Amino acid sequence: MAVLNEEQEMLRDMARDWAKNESPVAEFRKVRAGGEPQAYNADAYATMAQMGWAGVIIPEEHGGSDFGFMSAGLVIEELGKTLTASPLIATTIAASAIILGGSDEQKAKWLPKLASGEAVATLAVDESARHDPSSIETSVSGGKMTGKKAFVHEAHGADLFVVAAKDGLYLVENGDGVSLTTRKLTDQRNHADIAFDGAAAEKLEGGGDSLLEDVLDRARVLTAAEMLGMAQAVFDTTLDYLKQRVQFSQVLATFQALQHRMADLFADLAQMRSAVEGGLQAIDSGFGVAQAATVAKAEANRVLHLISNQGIQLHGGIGMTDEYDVGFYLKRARVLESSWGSSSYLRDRFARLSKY
Amino acid sequence: MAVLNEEQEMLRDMARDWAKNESPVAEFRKVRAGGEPQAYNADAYATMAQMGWAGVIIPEEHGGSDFGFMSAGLVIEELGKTLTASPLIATTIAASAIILGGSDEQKAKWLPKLASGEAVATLAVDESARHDPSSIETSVSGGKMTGKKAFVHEAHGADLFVVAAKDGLYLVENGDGVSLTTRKLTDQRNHADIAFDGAAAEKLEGGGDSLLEDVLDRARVLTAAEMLGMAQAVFDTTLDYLKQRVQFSQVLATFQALQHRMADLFADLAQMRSAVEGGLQAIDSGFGVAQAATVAKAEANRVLHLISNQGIQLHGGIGMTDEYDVGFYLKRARVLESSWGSSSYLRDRFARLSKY
Amino acid sequence: MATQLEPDARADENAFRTEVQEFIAANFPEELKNRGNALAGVEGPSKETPAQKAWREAVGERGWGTPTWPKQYGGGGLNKAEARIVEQEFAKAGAYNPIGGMGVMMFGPTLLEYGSEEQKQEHIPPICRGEIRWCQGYSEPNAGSDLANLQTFAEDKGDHYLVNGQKTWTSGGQWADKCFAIVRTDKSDKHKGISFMLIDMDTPGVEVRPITMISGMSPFCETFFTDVKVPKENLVGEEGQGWTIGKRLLQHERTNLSGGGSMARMMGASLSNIAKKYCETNEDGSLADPILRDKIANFEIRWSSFLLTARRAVDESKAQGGVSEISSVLKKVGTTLGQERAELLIEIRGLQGLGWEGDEFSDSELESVRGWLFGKATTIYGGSTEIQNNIIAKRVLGMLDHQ
Amino acid sequence: MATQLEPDARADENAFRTEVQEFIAANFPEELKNRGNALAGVEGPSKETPAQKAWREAVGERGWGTPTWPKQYGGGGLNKAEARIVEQEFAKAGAYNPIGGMGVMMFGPTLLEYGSEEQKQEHIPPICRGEIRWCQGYSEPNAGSDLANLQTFAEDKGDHYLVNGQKTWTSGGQWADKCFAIVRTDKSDKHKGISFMLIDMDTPGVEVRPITMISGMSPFCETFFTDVKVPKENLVGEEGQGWTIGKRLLQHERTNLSGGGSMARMMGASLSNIAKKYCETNEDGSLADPILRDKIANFEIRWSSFLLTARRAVDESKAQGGVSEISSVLKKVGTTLGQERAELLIEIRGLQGLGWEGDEFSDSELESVRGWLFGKATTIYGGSTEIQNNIIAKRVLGMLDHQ
Repeated sequence: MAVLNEEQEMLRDMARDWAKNESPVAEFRKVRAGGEPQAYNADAYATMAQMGWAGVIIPEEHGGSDFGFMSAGLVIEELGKTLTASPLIATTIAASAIILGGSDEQKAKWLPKLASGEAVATLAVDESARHDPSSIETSVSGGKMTGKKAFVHEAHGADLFVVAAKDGLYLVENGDGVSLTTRKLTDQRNHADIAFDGAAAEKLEGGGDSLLEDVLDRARVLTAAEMLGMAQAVFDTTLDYLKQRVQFSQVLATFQALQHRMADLFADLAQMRSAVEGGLQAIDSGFGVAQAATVAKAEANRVLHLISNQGIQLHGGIGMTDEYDVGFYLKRARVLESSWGSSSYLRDRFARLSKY
Repeated sequence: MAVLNEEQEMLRDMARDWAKNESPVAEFRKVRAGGEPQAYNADAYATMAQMGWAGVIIPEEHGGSDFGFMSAGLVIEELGKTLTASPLIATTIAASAIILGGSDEQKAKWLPKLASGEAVATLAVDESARHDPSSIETSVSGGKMTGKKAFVHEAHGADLFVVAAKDGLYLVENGDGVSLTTRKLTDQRNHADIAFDGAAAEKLEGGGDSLLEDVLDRARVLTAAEMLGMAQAVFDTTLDYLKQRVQFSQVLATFQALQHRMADLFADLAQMRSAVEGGLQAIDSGFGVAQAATVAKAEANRVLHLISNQGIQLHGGIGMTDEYDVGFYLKRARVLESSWGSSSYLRDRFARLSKY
Repeated sequence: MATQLEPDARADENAFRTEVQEFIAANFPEELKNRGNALAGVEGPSKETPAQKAWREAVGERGWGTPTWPKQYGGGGLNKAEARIVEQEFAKAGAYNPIGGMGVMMFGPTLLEYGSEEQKQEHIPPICRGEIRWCQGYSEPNAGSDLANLQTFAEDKGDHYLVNGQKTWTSGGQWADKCFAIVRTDKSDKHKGISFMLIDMDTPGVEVRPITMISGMSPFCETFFTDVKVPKENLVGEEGQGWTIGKRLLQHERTNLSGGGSMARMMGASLSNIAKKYCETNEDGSLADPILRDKIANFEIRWSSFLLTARRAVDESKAQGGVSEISSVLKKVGTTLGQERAELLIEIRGLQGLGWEGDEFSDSELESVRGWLFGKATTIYGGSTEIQNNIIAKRVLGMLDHQ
Repeated sequence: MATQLEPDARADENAFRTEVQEFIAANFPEELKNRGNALAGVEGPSKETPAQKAWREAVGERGWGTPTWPKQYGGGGLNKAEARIVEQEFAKAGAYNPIGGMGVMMFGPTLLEYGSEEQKQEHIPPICRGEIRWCQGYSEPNAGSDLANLQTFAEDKGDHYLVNGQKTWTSGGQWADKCFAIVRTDKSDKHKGISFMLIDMDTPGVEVRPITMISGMSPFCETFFTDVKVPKENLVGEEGQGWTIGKRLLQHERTNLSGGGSMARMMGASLSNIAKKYCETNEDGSLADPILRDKIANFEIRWSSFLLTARRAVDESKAQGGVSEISSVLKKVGTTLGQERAELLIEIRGLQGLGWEGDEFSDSELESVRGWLFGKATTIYGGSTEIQNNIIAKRVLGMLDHQ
């Protein structure tokens, strides 16, 4: 992985320990068993915020640590490994929108609350089952928003929505004129359609013409970081399994056909990690963000798709059971692959950015 | 392979023996060393015609055996196995155009000569480096043809060209107003660009609106039959090699990673054979020809691409040498893949035929 | 029984076709028209309606649910041409074959080959009538694809065996009446120590525990045997012949899992038609997204080849009088294409194609998601793709193992 | 030699940059501007023009063709920052590094590590000046990827060895002055019986025979050794140490074959730019064929990741002070992508991209075809992809062999 500074290593190690000890997949099983539409443990999120994770990209003056996206990605990757359900990514994306496009007042009002975990926020852009920021019908007139958003991540429990309307991004607080319909997807996480019917909306005036795409690029890269953690976890678990499981009086790991398949996946995983870390670093450096973010999410889609399928296949029958964790990764994988740009959407975007 | 009748089995066995004994790849090496643009052995073609192979699809009344396309495909497959260079496919395609679209006079004039090998013919459709029958500029006015054709197979030595003009297919005899420019491709076979400058042209009036596509479908399927022979030969040679070659004190065929790769290729080859034979049978039955021909060539493209590459890889260094035959298949493979429709052309056509 | 049609076969055929049509007219309840066999789903049996029961009994009476099985054991006694007529006429009338399950697909054909006269008399007729549900006692937790490594032990106690051990992946174990199982009767020889026997699921000591799958369904069970008494007459074939019989049964399974027909049924509507509903189309009805269109065509071309391959395997086997070597690729290719189709379906529907529950998703959308997940098992069970590759490489291609 | 820049490093850097610029201005012949190193091609050496010779001698004199090698053996004695400045300034001026070949890429670094003082004094300076061409005597006809199975035997004759045997795949053997070879000095031990020695190609008994490749080129030879006398002082390291030294050299080879830099150079112009020349474009300059465009983007995205991976491997190795585990995937991924690119190029150009000879094809088209064919070797030589997979599985992933 990327070469880290000391701060980053500490942050990563802390997240790794916490995820492993306090938030293994068993914790998500509890959330799932609870059946709440919010589908995350609010106490756990409070703890995460206390550890500073909700403020990693938020400037110090607004209560964050301003460690940047590479650091945020490290935490998210570790949480992805154990499928920790939380509004951390959603809130971080929303915070980035406010940082890029918000007025001083908007920043002062929201960023400290987001950093402390007091408030949860999420980004709502797409209006259909497919990512398509070019076809937005939601509109705002006289400070009132009207429109529908589809499959919004972490919508239940959110205090604030960052919403794409025809003419830009708006802040909409949960309350009058906002109604949610739960959409229970195969990952059994927190998704909802949202109808805005005259909800009070306040525009993010800054950030220029590219604000929406800039925020979406951050969504792509942070989502790719979660996917990276997932892919790494499936790879590691599968490798362990192959080293233990005996068939035909032989440890599976000694079968050359499986060795070569794992070598292929290892190479793909290396490519994915390079792409995701490249995306995070591009945001921090401010150079080539659009291209790097597109590459990051495209590679995340491609490789996690492969690894999540192979994880099941290589585990054999046991991987097909609900009792075993590997299927959870498969289900979450497809939801993330379909969010913020499918592979063919991203290839089209890459070509567009490269002017061909 | 398809279940054959007795006639077909005899024909296939005869072609197999002849190709193996009289026309191994060494014969093509001689042709190549000769360096003639015609790039086939005319004596060998005369022998093939004597054996009746040039008349397999030609009605008995015109000197053929009327055995049909399945039978023609069997012969072509065997010749493909040894990379036999000849104008057999080109002439068969051209004959099919005359059978489908020719007047009684045209049939009587040409078919017996084509069946006996006295005349050689070929189809000229495309005008650029890519197959695109929808953009033809060649035109005929007052019985004189003007236009250019690109990369025409077996053009050198052809007595007759079946040429696509804007308004249909025409017969053009080699002679005044016809000039050839050799295009030496990587397969080192017989290809040329042709310029028609007032050449006498006689229209094929029959066959209806779909004549050009019907003839192209025959070209696709017969080309796919050659590709099938090539793929089978590369597969068989590679399998033999793996069973003989020892590395790390182990016969290569005993390495599981290579076993599984060969199993994959075997499955692909089975798919290719089904598709190609399906195309041949469809032409003989007259049902679903366009769809079946598209599937045949698409699968031939896909699988021969794979097998020709894997043939080299699995042979290792020796496969990279000119002394060894496997590279010849690779070079011929790409030329045939690019003729009468690349994979993406054929997928587009399949979707169009299926109305989506 | 004639396997080739006689000269006057066509007349006989027409007469038989009329007979089938009359049977359907007389017995098939209109309300069941164009509905599938409610009992065939992996979810297990739903309750039979009176109409369903009547139809099952009528077909079972004739033996037409198992049309080519011998008449003396309750089968239809039909030749293949006649069996095809039954199938065709059922399809035309929108009727389904109400007789199915593992008894029909795997166990019946195997028992007809290896069972004693008494066993056939006892077990085949109820299968033909759809009265008895069978499950398969093969896999064990520590054996995986290495089936012969089984540990469940049947101790010889004179007039009966005492069976102890655990099976897993028992399809429909929770609803089954009987189980055909392979068990160890001799610990000293891996393959020759295996015997094939029949176990009543209500024998004391048999306990089943459904396994929840990633699709949320529980079509399989873990089955525990604790001092289960199995009468000696329930042994099929000789003691020690279980591996041979068991493998033969797997061939029937493989044929059924990979056969073009059943795969095609699994596939449902064409992808392009579904895509037209979910995605933008041009004025001429073609799909507006060229990339998706290309992917669908790429899939459908290979699927066409697969159907041709399946048909060719049958033709070749018939012509050669043995199993065609390409039969070995059918399971591998068919299951892989099936999985690919399920993934494409998600791509076509976007997030709408990933629904788990709720009214915002149609039944067909929800079923597709379960099918996508459950379909991941198709390359694992019935001989995983890796096992298929080993079989192809070693048996078909002659690539022998390192000694 | 400083490996970290001192506080006043930037000033030094600027001074050095000026020095390089002045050197280029004084020595680089305008006529060579933006032309590659004529000697670097796999086709073998073309004749040097006077300008090329002058430029080679000027760079060789400074040692800047091998910038980080020690000054006392003719290298540049530069630190990495300085070496990068040389590279940058050469690139800016359209100048090339005229020093190259196997001596620079593989043999030099290995000899610097394992050679005796005398050997370094003798062999390194001519490499730095580009005067001597080395070839590699490794592969043998019956060894393939199993290098250690070599048979060429060097018999101890007191003051010299007598070498007999055959090597193959000797790159540029027909043009080489000297050969670094691994040979067997002890038949009783597979690995410990191997020694590393240097052989003059004009020694009596050395015979080379070029191998024609499928690309039509002959960059490799078979090399036959018949009673070839090799002086004892040409042994590198100890007798029996050849496997260790030989493997170390292969690491240098692998780094060079897979390094992002050299791969990127191999790649040439971007596929999308080429496609714009050969294929229809829309008004906005985008490619009109959406499928081709999607394929190119799919390739270029993975190629971007590969460049990032190559950079990451360097960063990690530096930070860890050892070889990063992802270095193991570079060769495999880079060569596969290179082959994929060549295939895409054919798709872009259609039949125009498959020319073998003739004026109707541009030089670049013809070169691409040869490159496509020759590129098939990249997944075979220098440790085939299969060998790389074995290495990754066993050494990196710890998937051990069946015992």
